[in-house]
Amino acid sequence: MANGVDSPGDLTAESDSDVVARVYGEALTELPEDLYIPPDALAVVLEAFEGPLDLLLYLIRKQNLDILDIPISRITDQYLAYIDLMQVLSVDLAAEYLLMAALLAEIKSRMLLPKPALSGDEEDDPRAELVRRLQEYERFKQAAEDLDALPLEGRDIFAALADAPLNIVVSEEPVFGDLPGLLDAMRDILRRADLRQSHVIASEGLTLEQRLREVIERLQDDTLVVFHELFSRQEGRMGVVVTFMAILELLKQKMISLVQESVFAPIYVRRQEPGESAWA
Amino acid sequence: MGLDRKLVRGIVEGAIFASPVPMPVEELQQLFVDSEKPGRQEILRAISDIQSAYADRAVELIEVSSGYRFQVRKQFAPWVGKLWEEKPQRLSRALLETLAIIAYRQPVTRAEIENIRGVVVSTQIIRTLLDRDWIAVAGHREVPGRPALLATTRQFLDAFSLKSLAELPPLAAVRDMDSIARDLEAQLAGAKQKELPNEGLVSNE
Amino acid sequence: MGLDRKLVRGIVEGAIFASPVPMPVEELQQLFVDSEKPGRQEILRAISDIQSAYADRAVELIEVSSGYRFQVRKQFAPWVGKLWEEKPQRLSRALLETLAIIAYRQPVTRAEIENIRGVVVSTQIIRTLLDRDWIAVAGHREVPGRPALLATTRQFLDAFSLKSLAELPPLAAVRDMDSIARDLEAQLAGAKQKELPNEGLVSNE
Repeated sequence: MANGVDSPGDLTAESDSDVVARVYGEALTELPEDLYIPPDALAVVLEAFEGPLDLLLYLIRKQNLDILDIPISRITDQYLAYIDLMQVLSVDLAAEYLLMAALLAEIKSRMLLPKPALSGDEEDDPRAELVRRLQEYERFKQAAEDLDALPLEGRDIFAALADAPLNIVVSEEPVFGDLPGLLDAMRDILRRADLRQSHVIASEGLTLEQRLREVIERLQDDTLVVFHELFSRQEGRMGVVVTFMAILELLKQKMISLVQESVFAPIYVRRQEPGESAWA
Repeated sequence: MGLDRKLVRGIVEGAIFASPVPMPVEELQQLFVDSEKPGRQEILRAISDIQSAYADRAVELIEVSSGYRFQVRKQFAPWVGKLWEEKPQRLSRALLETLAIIAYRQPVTRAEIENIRGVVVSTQIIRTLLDRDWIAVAGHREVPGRPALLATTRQFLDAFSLKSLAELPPLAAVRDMDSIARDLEAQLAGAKQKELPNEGLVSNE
Repeated sequence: MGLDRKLVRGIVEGAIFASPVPMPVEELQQLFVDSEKPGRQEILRAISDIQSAYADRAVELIEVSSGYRFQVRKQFAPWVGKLWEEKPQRLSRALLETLAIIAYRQPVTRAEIENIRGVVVSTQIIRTLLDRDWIAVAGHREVPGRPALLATTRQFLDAFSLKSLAELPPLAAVRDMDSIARDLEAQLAGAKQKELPNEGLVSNE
């Protein structure tokens, strides 16, 4: 951070650069006039910027400055003042803001030199590149606003639908998805739900295919297995769910069947005999 | 009582068209803020106005058990029905996820589905599922707005070749995946040591 | 040929209402058996008839990218939107900017988006856009890492009521870079008036 860069001899700095320089480094009780933002709203406002380019554009537009003619020293000081305030306020500051601060400080210091150190490599002028990026960003910022002004389905307009006529003859063919597709979707959902709960689950190597094989192997000897014995607590909820889905899948494929003596009696799983109903 | 008759009519008309499920009169009233909320009679008059206005149109506003909905007139069924016959389109991921949540968590409101998926569930998806008769409105949750409770149907089971699973406890028991998982875990905690000492299944470390 | 104008109109009207997705003219034609299939012009005439008939109604028939759909007129949004009050659909600036860059610069990589915005694009935003089917992976750039090329979809155009990308609001022009370069040059302390090479300064538009 180019802390407290002074700019007495700056070519483009206006008189208010003193003000900014003085306030910069001070506590936020003394906001510079040209920051215009009530202190209590500051954190909110700063968080509303979409990045360093957005903040720079704001500083430039706020003072009705031409983007092509940025008084780099003044803007740099103000930018640094904002960065400082953000840090004082513990606003979570993205690295890009600091990179921009460094870039601005570098441009400023180069412009303070009496003459260019080197001649003949003006295309390296970092200010030109900055102006190009600002312009480019501004175009898309505007485009985003234009997009937001369009009538958006679900916000400004709503699809108007009518139900199918009664007694419609819908094809009997089950052309649509199948059970595995449904289970896949469910698996994803649960996985996501687990992520959101930041619930750590060791689920490496836990695939439905593997579990299908394991369940089949388990039933190889045509034994009757108590339903809940197919589940392993150590695998956590994910393991439980995958096993459960494996069972559903095997049921669907009629490779296993379930046996239960009465409604609340234990459920047993056994290998399915051809022609049997899945529920005995 | 601020709103004029034409505006109320337009709002009622638009809302019934936009809602994926039939709209009861009380829910139509809920769309208005208190100061302008029309009375039941006013809503019914709007519905009657709309029904007359659509006398010549291809859709009609009808009342079913859970409310009012627009429906394509039966005489167009031979043509409109082809929309479904001739489209073996793939089911979108969003639709499948929505369906899975309804299947495993039923009955469930749209807000609850959105909560699980983390994104807005489009009206089209709900409507597609309703059109296919894979889901149906099973009632309303008794909270403000009385949101519809969605559940799967027998046709859903058929479409997914789950016919025989209709009566299977597992599918119904998954109503709460969390609790079934917890229950199983609890059961296993006690049962595991004695019953499954060295079983191959458990050795998935 | 056999069907009279009124019947064709009713079928078109009913089918567009019943379809959960916008209907293109060709698909409307597919609803009819060959012997009675109306021509494209006939379908368009029916659509135009329907549009006039609904001039006074709360819904309108409009064309979007993937076909025709009925939608509730915007003026009723404040009330009808309450059907989904739990989740008002407000798009964040970050999402809108990302979407705008993809829309105007497609196909584009995530790194290119970040370059323009000057900040990292969150995975959540890309996921949300993909989940809504507003963007899709259109391929991969053949550079190390083969980054995904993102592009907008038909559903994006549909969602924003656009028929094509050409209907997007025009992107603001960039001012002449040669003159910008000269201005800057003139301001550099001690710099001599000299023509800047275009390379590196001129934007790619």
